[in-house]
Amino acid sequence: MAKTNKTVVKVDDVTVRFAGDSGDGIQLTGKQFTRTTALIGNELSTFPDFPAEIRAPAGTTYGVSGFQIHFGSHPIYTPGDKVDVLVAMNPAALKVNLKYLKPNAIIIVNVDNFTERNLRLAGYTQNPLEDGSLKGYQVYPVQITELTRKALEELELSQKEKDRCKNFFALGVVYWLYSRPLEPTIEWIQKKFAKRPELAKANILALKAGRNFAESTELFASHYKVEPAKIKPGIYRNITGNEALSLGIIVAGRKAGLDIFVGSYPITPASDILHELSIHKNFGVKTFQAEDEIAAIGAALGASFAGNLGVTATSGPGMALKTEFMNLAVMTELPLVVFDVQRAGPSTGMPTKTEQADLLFAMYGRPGESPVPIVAPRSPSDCFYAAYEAARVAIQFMTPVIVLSDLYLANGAEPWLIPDLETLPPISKNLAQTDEDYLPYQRDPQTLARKWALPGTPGLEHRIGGLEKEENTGNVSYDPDNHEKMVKLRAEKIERVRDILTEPEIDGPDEGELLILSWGSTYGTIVTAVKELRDEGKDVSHYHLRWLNPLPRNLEYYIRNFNNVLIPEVNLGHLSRIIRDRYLVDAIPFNRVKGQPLMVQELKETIDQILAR
Amino acid sequence: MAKTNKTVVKVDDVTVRFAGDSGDGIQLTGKQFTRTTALIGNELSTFPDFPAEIRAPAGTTYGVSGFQIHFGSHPIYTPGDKVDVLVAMNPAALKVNLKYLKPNAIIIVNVDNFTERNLRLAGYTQNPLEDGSLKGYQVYPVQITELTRKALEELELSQKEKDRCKNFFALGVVYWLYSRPLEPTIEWIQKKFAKRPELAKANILALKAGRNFAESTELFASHYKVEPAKIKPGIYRNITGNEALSLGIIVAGRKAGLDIFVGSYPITPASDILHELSIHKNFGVKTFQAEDEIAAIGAALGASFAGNLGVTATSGPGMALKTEFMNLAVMTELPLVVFDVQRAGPSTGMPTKTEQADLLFAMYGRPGESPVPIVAPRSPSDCFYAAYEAARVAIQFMTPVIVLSDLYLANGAEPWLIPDLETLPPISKNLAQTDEDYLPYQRDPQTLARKWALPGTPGLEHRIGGLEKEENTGNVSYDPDNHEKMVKLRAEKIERVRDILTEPEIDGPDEGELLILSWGSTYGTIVTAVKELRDEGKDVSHYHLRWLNPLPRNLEYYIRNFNNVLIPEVNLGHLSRIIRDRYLVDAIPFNRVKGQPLMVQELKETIDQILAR
Amino acid sequence: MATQPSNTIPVKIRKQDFSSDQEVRWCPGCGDYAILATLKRVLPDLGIPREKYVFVSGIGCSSRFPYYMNTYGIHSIHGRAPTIATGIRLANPELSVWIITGDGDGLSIGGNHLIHIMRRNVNVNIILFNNEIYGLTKGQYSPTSPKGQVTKSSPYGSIDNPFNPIKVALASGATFVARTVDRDTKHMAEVFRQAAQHKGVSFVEVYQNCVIFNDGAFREVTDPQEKWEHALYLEHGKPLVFGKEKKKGLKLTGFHLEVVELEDPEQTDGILVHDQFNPDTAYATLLAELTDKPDMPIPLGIFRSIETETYEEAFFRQIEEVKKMKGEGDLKQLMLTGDTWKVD
Amino acid sequence: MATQPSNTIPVKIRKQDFSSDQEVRWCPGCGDYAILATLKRVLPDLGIPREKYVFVSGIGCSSRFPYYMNTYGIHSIHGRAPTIATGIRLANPELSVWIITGDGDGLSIGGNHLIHIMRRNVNVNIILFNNEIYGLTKGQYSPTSPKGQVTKSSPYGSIDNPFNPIKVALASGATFVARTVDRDTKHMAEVFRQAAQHKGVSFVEVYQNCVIFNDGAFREVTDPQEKWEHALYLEHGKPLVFGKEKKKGLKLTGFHLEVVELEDPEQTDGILVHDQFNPDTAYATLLAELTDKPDMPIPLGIFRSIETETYEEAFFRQIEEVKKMKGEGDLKQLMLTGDTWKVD
Ligand SMILES: Cc1ncc(C[n+]2csc(CCOP(=O)(O)OP(=O)(O)O)c2C)c(N)n1
Ligand SMILES: Cc1ncc(C[n+]2csc(CCOP(=O)(O)OP(=O)(O)O)c2C)c(N)n1
Ligand code: SF4
Ligand code: SF4
Ligand SMILES: [Mg+2]
Ligand SMILES: [Mg+2]
Repeated sequence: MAKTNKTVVKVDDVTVRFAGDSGDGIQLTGKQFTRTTALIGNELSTFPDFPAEIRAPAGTTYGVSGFQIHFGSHPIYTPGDKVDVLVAMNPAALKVNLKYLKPNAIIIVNVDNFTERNLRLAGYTQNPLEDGSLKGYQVYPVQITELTRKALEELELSQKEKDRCKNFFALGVVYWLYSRPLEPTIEWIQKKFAKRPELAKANILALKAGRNFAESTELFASHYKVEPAKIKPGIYRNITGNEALSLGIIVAGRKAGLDIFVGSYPITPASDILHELSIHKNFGVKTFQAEDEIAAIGAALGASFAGNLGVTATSGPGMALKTEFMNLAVMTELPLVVFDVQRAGPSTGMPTKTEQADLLFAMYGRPGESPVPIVAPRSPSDCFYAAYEAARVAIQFMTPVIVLSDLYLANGAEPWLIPDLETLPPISKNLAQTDEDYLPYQRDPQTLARKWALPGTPGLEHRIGGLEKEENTGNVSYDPDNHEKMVKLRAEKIERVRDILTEPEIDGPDEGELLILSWGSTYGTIVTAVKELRDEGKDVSHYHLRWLNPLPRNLEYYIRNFNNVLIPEVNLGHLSRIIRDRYLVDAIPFNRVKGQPLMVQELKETIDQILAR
Repeated sequence: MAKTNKTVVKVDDVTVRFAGDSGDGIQLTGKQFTRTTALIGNELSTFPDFPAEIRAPAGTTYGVSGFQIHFGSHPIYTPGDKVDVLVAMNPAALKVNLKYLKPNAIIIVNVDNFTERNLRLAGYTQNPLEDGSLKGYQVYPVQITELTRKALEELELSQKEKDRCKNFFALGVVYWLYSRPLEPTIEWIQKKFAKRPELAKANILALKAGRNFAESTELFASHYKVEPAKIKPGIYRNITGNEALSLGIIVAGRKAGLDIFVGSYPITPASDILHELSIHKNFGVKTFQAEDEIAAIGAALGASFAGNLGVTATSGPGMALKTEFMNLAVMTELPLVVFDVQRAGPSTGMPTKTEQADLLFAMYGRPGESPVPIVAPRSPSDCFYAAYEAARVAIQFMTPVIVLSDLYLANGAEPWLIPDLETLPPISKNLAQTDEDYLPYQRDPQTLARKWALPGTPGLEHRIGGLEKEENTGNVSYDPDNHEKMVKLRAEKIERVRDILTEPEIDGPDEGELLILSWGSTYGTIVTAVKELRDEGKDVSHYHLRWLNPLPRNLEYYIRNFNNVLIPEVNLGHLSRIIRDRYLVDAIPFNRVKGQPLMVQELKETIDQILAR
Repeated sequence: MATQPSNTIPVKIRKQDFSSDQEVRWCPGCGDYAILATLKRVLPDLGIPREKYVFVSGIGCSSRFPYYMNTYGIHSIHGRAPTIATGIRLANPELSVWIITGDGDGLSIGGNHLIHIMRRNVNVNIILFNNEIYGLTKGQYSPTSPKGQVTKSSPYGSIDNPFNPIKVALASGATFVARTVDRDTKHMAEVFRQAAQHKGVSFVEVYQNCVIFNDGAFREVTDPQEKWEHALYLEHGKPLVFGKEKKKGLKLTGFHLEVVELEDPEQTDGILVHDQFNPDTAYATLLAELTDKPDMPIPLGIFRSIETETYEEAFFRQIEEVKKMKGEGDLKQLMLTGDTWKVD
Repeated sequence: MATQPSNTIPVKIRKQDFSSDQEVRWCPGCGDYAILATLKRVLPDLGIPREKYVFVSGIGCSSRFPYYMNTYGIHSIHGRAPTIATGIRLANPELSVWIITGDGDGLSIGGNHLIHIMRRNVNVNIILFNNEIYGLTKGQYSPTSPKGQVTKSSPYGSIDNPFNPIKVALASGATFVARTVDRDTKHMAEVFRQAAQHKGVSFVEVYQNCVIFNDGAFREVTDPQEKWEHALYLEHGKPLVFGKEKKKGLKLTGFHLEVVELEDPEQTDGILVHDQFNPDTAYATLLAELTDKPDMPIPLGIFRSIETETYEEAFFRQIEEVKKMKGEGDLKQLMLTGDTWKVD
C-alpha cells in the first residue's frame, strides 16, 4: 500500500482488525463495518475473537475482544491470515494483536488509553508508542476518547454514556480510510436507538466526527478504495456457522414435514444453536434444555422414535458423553442429527479455540461395530446445506448422522446468497402404514433402511432396543450368523448413503503433480492458497470432501491421478490416517494444532516445497 | 477314533462338552473334569458357555448351560473348535449343542430326561434318539437319573437330593471313557461336603456308579487314553482371564508399593474382576462400587491423584461412558488402568458373547488428540502379565492405559504355571519430593512423564485440570504454540512407552510367503492353526501383538519381509485398518463377527487358499 | 394439541391383548411376573387404545418388561429411560408413556434423569421395581440394599447407606408418589390405576422379590403372618392404623411419629389422619422416613398426590403463545432475518 | 489409619498463604470473590496444614476456584467433582477435601454424583455456588432458575420447576445441610467453619450473585433494606424469628408453618424452636420448603447437623477387619489359591 498525499489508493483486498476491551463495543463495531462493506458490494469474511473470560477486568490482555474482517474486490474465503489495519483501543489490545500484523501494517491506537495504569495492566514496562518497538508499522495515535468527548460536548449525556460512543468515532476513521459511506450505519443507529434519540444522536455525531477527523487531519496522507466485487445477483445476508446450522435444520424439518426436536445442553461453542433454535418455536421447532448431554441425546432419540426429527448439538466433552447413546441410535436405526462443533481438546482443552480433532472419534469412537455417516461443512454459510443434507440422510436411511462443524465456522461469518428453497432436494420419509405386515427390521432393498413406525399408529406396535436384533423381525437374537449378518447390514446401509450424495468436484486439473485433499473448515484457506499458486502458474489441484463417511466414489480416481497428495488439517492427521488406510497412498500430512485456522502463507510455502522436490 | 472291543485307544487330544440345565451342575462337573485332567498332566483349555438368562425355566433351550474342555498330550491353546464328546443331560442340551459336534462324535444322553414334556420344551416334535436324525454320531443313551437313584437307594436322602448327584454319575462315565482317576474328585467332594457327610457319600457313590456302569456295560466298546503332555515342571493352577487380571493388578500394586483403588460398576463380563478384587482387602486393595461407570473412573482417577493406583473395569457400554474421563486422565497425566473386557456390540449387543470390536475405540475413541497406550492379553493366564505391564506403564509414564481383554478370555480358563514374582520387572514411581523446585508439568527427559506429587506433601501444592496447560508450569494456557507443543508432547510420551517394552518375537521364519498378524484372544486359534499347517509343511509365520499402542519397532521389518499379511480378527477389521494406515501394506483381513472365537479349521482353510494363490 | 393421553375413545381391549409374542424369561418365581400380570390387568380399564402406550425401560431384569407388552416400547440403555420418555412425550403428548426401571437402573446410574423428570413434572408413569439388588448382573448390592448386605461385590457386607426412594421422589418434586408390593396384586392394581390417572409425573416404588439373589427382602410386608404387623396401608382421610386387628396407630408429637396401641380400633382419636393432598412434602417425608426405622411400620399406598401444571402443558402452551405472537413460521421470512441486502 | 483430616498439629498459616499465584479472573463484582475471600479467612483457623487441603471442582465460573487456592486441587470435568473427591478421600483419608460446584455443575449434569456422595456420607465439604444461572456458558437457565426466567436458552421464559437444593440434600441423607449468602461474609464464615468441623458430608448452598447474567437474584436476602423482612437466620435452640425488629415468628400448626406477628420480640411462646439435631429430615424439609413459598421468609444457616458413621470410617474399618481375620495379605499364598497342582 503505497502512500500518496491524501490520494485514493486502489487495493484488491484488505484485512482490518478491531480490538479493545470487551466493554468497548468491538463486536458491534466490526459488525457495522461488515454490513457497510457488504452493502457496497465487496466480498468478505469475518471472525470474532472472543476472550475466554466472561468479563475480564478492563485493560487486561486476557480481556481483549477482537473482530477481524477480510474484504476485497475478488472472492474472499478467509478472514485473512494477517492484518493490514489494527484498531487498538488500549495497550492490551495492541499487545495481544501485534502478532497478527503484516509488516508495515497500519495501527490506529486510542492514545488516551495509553495511561500508565493501562500499560501496566497490559504488561508493558515501557510505552510501545514511544520506545520504538513499533518501528516496522505505520502508527497513528488518535485521541479517540478526547475527540469523542469534544464532539459530544453539547449533548446532555453522562461522561460514561459519551465515552461509550468512542467505538463509533473509531469506526468513522476507518470508514474514511477505506472510503465507505456512513449512511448504512447511521440508519442502523437510528433504528437501534429509536427509543433513546439522544443516544442515537451521540453515536451518529461520534461516527461523523471520526470520519471528519480522519479526512481533515494531517495524520493520514492517503486513503484506500476497494472496488466492488463481481457478485452473483440476489438477496444476501450475513450468516455465522451456528446460525446456518440452525436454519438448515429448520428448513429440513419443514421440507420433510416433521417437527424438529432439539435436545441440547449448553456448551461452548455449540450453545448458540440451542439459543437460535429456541427462538423459532413457531416453525415446528421444539427445544429442550436437558440436564446433561446424555439426557439431551436421549430425549432427541425418544422424540425420533415418536416421530419428530431428533437433533442434538454439542462439542468435545459433550460428544464424549453421547457415545453410549450414539450406539443405541445405531442399533435402533432411528434418524438423529448430531452437531459436533469442534473445539481444541482433549478434555476441556481450550474451549474458545478451534480444532478439527474429532474426526477419528466421529468415525471410530464407539465400542463395537458402529458405522455412522459424517458430513463436514466448509464455510459458515455451507453449514446450512450440511445440516440439511444430514437431516435428509438421517431420515431416508434411518440413522444417526454426525455433522462436524468447528468453532471457526460456528463464530465466523460470511455473506450468503439466500437460496431458493425450492431447489433443495426433497426429503422422503419411509413411514410404515397400518395395513402393512410390518416387521420392524425389514429393510428397503435400495437403501437398506428399515421403516419408521410411529407410536400411535394402530397395528404397528413393536419393541426395539440395544440388544442384537433378528433380521427382519427385530426380535432379540443371540444367533451367531444373525449377528454377523446384522453387523454387515448396518455397515452396508451406511455405504449406500453414497448413492444419494453428489460427489465433490475437483478444483483444477484432473491429474498432475499435487492434489490437495481436505475437509471441513480448512476450505477457505486452501482455496485461497491454491488460487494464488495457480495464478503463479503452479500445478495444484484441490479436492474438498463434504462427506467423510461414506467417502465418495470418485475420490480414489483422483488420488491415483496425482503424484502427491497433501492433506492439511487442524489436528495430528485424522483424514490422513483414513486415506492411507483406504487407498494405501502415502499421503503427506500438513498439520497445525494451535487452536487456530490454517494460514494461507504457511500452506503455500509447504506446497511450494513439495512442488520443488 | 476307531473302535475296538473294550480296548484302550490312544488319542492325542480330545474335546468334551458337558451340557444341561443351569440347575444340573454342569459348570461344577466341567471344573472337576478339568482338575483331574490337569492333575494327570494333560495340557488343556476350557470355556464355559453360560445361558444369557439368569435362571431360565428348566428344559428350555435358552436355559442350557455348557462347559467345554479341550485336553491333550501336546500343547493346547483353545477349548476346541468342535467337540468329540457331548454329554447332554436333556433334549434342550442336545439340540443347542449339536452344531458343535464333529462327525461321528460321541453323544452321551440322559435318556430319562427325554420325556415328552422336555422334548416339547426343547422344540422337538419327534424324539431325536428315535427318528434317525443322529445317524452320523455314536449315541449312547444312558438312564442317568434312574441309575443314580438306584445307586443311592440305601441312602436317607430326599429324591431331590439324590437327583442332584446325577452330574457325578455322568462324570464317572466320562472318567472311565478317558481313563481318568476318580480320586481327585472324591477328595474334593469330601472336603466340599465335610459338614454333610451323607451328601459326600451320595456324590461319591454316584461318581463310582457312573464309572462302574461305563466299565461294565456293553454300551461302550472301547475307551481312550490321552498321555500326559511334556509339561514344564512347577506349581500350576487353573485360572480364568478375569482372575488373572485381578491377580496381576494386585501384584503390580505390591511391587510398586502402592495401594490399588478399584472404582467399578458391575457389567457383564467384567463384574467378576470387582468381585474378585473386593475379596482381597488385606492386600492393599480398596474396592468401590460406584453409582455408574463415570463415577467409577472418576473415583479411580481421584485416588490416583491422591497416590493410589486407580483401576476401573468395564465392558462396551461402560467404556462408552468413561470417554470424557479418559480425556481428563490424558490431560492430567495421572496413572490409571482401565480394563475393557470386550463383548459383542454395538450398544447392549450380545452381553454374553465375545468380540474384539473395541480396538479402534480404544485407539481413537476420544474427542481431540488423546493418545493412550493399549495392551491386549492373548490367553486367560496372560491376563496376569497384561495387567501387570499395564500398571507398570501407567505408573512409569503417568498415563491411563487400556487393557483390551474379552469375554472369551475373561471366562475361559487354562492351567497356569505360577510364576516367580521376583522375575517380574520392577515398577518405579517418579514421586516428587518436598525439597525440589516442583513444576507439575516438567517432564522426565527419558520418558517425558511428569512427576507425581502427592497431596499431603508440604511444598508441592499444585492444581491440575482439563484445560490446556502451559509446558512445565502446568498453568492454564491458551497460547497457540504451547498447545501444539503439548499435543505433540503427549503423543511423543506414549511413543516412548515402546522403550520399556519387550518386542514380540515372530513364530516361524523371518520372511516368506505369509505372515499372520494378530492380537488378543485369537492367539490360541492362530497358534493352533499355524502349528498344524507348519506340520503339513506350509510356509506360515505368526506375529502376535501384545501392545497395540505404541506398536513395536520390529513389526515393520516383519511386515516388509512377507509377500502377504493376513490379519484375523473377531471384528470387521480394526487392526487391519491400523496396519494399513501405518505401513501402507495391503493386509488381508480375515473377519468373523459372530460373538464366537475364531475357528481353527476355518482359518486353516483361508490360509491354504492364500498360499495356493 | 392435547397434552394428555386421550382416553375418550371407548376401546375394548382385554388383558391378553397386551401380551406380546415373546416368551417371558424371568426366573421362575420372580416378583416381576406379578407386576407384569397386574399391569396388563389395569391397562384395559384406562380407556386408552393399545397403540397409544409406550413402555420405556433401561437395562436390568425388570427392564425387559417392554418386550412382553404388545404395545410400543423401547428397551434402552442403562439408566436413561427417563430421557427417552421425555422426548417421546414432547414429540407426541397423546401417548401414554410408562417408564419401567429397577433400583440400580433408576437410582444408581439413572438417578439424575429420574430426579430431573420428576422435577419437571413430565406426565409419565414411573414404575421402579425395587428388589434391593442388581439382578441381571447376578447379584451385587444396589443403592437400596441395606447396609451390611453381603453380595458378590460386598463379600464383607455393603457399607453404603441406602436411598429411601420415596424421599428422593418427594424432594425432587414428584407430584404423585406411591409404594406397593409384588405380592399384593390388588393393592398394586389400585396404585397403578391411580398413577395412570394422575396428571403429571407418577412415581411408584414396587417392592419386588428377587428369588435368586435377594429372596425374602420384603418378607416383613409379604409374609402372610408377619405382614399385618409391618404394613401400614395409607388411605386418604383415614387414620394411620395397622396391625392384624388395626389396633396400632401413629400419633404425631412435634415432628415425631410414635406407635400407640388402641383399645378399640374404632377409637382413633389422636391418631394422625392421612392426607395425600398435603401440598408440602414435609408430611409425606415423615411417613417415608418410617421405612428407615426398625420399629416402625412400612407405609404402602399413596404418599402424595397433587396437581400442578405438567411440563408438557407448559411446553405446548409456550409454543402456542409464540405462534399467536409471531404467527405460524414463514420459512421465506426466516431466511431473510438479520441484515439482508440485494445485489443486482 | 485416621479417617479424619488430622487437626492436631498446631500450624500457623495466614489467609494470604492460601492465595495461589494465579490471577483471579471472575467478572468484576461477581459474588464468587466474597466466597473465595471468606474461605481463605476460615481455613487458617481449622488447624489443618495447607498441604492437606484438596479443592476439587467441576466446570463453571465457580469451578475455577481451585486455581486460586494455594493448596492441592483439581479442576475436573463438568459435574464430576464428587466422584474424584470420593476417590481422594478413600485413597488418603487424612486430606481435607472440598468440593466446589455450581447450580449447573452440581445439580444439572452432576446431580447423581451429588446425591450419591451425600447418601454415602463421605466426609467432604460441598460448597454449591447457586447463582441460578449458567455463568460460564454465558447465561442459560439452570435447575435452580425460577420458572418463567428469560435467558438465552429460554427466550420466552423457562418452563422448568426448579430444584430446592436443600430438600434434595436432605432427602439424599446429607448429615450437614446449610445455606448462606455471598453478601453476608460473617454468616458465611461461620457456616463454613461448622461445615468443616462436621464429621461426614457437609452440604452448603451459597446464594451467589452473578452480576452479568442474573444480577440481583437474591436481592430479597442481600438488599440492606429488604433483607430483614426475608431472611430467617436459623440458630439451634432459638425460636424461628425474623424481621427488622425480630417481631415475626413461625408457628407450627399440624404440618403447616405460618408467620405470626409478635408483640414483644422477647415473648416467643408458641414459636417453633430451631432444632438442627433433629434426626428426622421431615422438620428440616419443612424449613427448606419455606424457600419455595412467596410469602415466607428464606432460612439461612444450618438446617440439619447429625453425626453417623462416615463412609471412610466404614471403609477402613472393614479393611482392618479383613486384615484381622485373614492377616496381612501374602502374595505367594494368593498366587496359590484355588486348585493347584505340582508337575515335576
Ligand atoms: C452402562 C451400563 N453399565 C452397566 C450395565 C450392566 N447392568 C445391566 S443391568 C444392571 C443393574 C440391574 O439392576 P436393577 O436396575 O436393580 O435391575 P434388576 O436386574 O434388579 O431388575 C447393570 C449394572 C449395563 N448394561 N450398562
Ligand atoms: C460435558 C460438558 N458439558 C457442558 C459444558 C459447558 N459448561 C461449562 S460450565 C457449564 C454450566 C455452568 O453453570 P454452573 O455450574 O451454574 O456454574 P457457574 O458458571 O454459574 O458458576 C456448562 C454447561 C462442559 N464444560 N462440559
Ligand atoms: S435374577 Fe432376580 S430379579 Fe432377575 S429375573 Fe431372576 S429372580 Fe427376577
Ligand atoms: S459470569 Fe457471573 S458467575 Fe461468572 S464470573 Fe461473571 S459474574 Fe461471576
Ligand atoms: Mg434391582
Ligand atoms: Mg451457576
